[in-house]
Amino acid sequence: MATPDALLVVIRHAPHSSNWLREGLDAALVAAAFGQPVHLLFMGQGIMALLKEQGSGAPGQKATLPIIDMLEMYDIDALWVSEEALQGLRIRQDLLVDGITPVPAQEIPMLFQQHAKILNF
Amino acid sequence: MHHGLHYGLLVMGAPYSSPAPHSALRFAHAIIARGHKIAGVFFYHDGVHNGASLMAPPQDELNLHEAWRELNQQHAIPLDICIAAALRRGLMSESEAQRHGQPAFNVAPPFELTGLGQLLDLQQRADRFITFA
Amino acid sequence: MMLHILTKTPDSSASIEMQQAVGEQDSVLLIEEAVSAALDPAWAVWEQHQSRIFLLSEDLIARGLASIAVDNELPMLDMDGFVALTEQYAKIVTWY
Amino acid sequence: MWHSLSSMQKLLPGTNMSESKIYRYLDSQRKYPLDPEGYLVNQSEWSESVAKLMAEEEGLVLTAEHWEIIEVVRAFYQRYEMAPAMRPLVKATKNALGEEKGRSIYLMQLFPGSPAKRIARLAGLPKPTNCL
Repeated sequence: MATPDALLVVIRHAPHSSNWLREGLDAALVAAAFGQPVHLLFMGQGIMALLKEQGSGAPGQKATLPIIDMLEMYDIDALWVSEEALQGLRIRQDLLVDGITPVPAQEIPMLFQQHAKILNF
Repeated sequence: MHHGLHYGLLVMGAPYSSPAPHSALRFAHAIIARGHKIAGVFFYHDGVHNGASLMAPPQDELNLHEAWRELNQQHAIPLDICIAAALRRGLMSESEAQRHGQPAFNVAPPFELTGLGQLLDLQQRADRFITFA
Repeated sequence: MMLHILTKTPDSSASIEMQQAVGEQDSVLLIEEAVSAALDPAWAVWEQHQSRIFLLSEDLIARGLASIAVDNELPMLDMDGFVALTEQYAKIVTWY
Repeated sequence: MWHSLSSMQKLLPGTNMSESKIYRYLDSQRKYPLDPEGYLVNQSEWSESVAKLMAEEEGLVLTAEHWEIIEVVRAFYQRYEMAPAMRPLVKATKNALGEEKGRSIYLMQLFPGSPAKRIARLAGLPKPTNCL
């Protein structure tokens, strides 16, 4: 599931609330562009970035969905969401883009243990 | 046993809006006092404002920009700022100002504008990597 | 085994997300706003990580919470102790 | 400390841009302003003839092989709203044009130097903003 040299990028902020989401994804893209394996874990409000019906951005802002769709072009294939957070936000998985793996609550600490490098946004 | 570790610091909080830069600076001095080294400080997100050379707090308050400069002068610690995060927020070095046709600049050495690759490199090189945000 | 640093209050989303990530062997350090946890010795995290959770004393003192932390017998570290704690953990994640 | 760039005052908007060393024009009729790094200032002005002019000043003659890559990059931007770095560029090329062309060596031969940046410029896309 996790390789020791992979970078885990944790996304915890929603689109259109701050720049944390975009700048977190930027870090993931740059790491991937340099050839580092990157895994993404979405927790809390960060899950909102995965809603498949997101429209284009609020006036003057870029949308997030194109970046989420682009991740596979950067070979970022591991997109995990916390099952607990999904339930907490009452979001059904079929509302999210394809290719998301839900992670049960008891396995979240394991993900953190398995990655030597973590960036938390 | 744990002496001579190399620390990397990531600062993402803005000066005077977030306590993060103060915490990071105090931590930096404590690292050095315990005999460790700081491999570098990287400023990202709102932390890029720490590099603003026009910062002018009242005289009886700590000038965070100056405090970072002193840390660099005393211990030769690199101070790197994410260039994309900085440009978005109106922070530019002299060469960036020239490239963008701007009449002034507000980032100067020892602060350096650089890519996110530097952040990833710092994380790889450091024995300990700590975020202040 | 890793160190989690929490900078926000116990009821913040950062705190809730941290609690989802903390493993059994991990330590927790409360700094900045998180030291207000000293006011609530019944906070679940105190129970769960009894011997491995610490408050940063200078952030407590600045906020007038140091004697409450002492009364509630909560463990404190100073800045030097903070560095010492990071010496023991190769991996450190900050929740903000 | 405030850093004044007196030598740059003449570059302020409203001053005579033609004297500036920063902005220049792609064409002799001065229709297409470029930014200091040679990217189009107005993306909407891009056309195939603009791309040809840009390539010409780089000493590049655009062949059918170049054009199909430029199309790949324009389609990438259309879909993802970002110009690709080298790695996704290779992948997108592979997806669109097959294994033979989806290799960095092939892209380097067509667009020597840094292909991702050069193609973004020729394709009329904004400068990649990634902190690369």
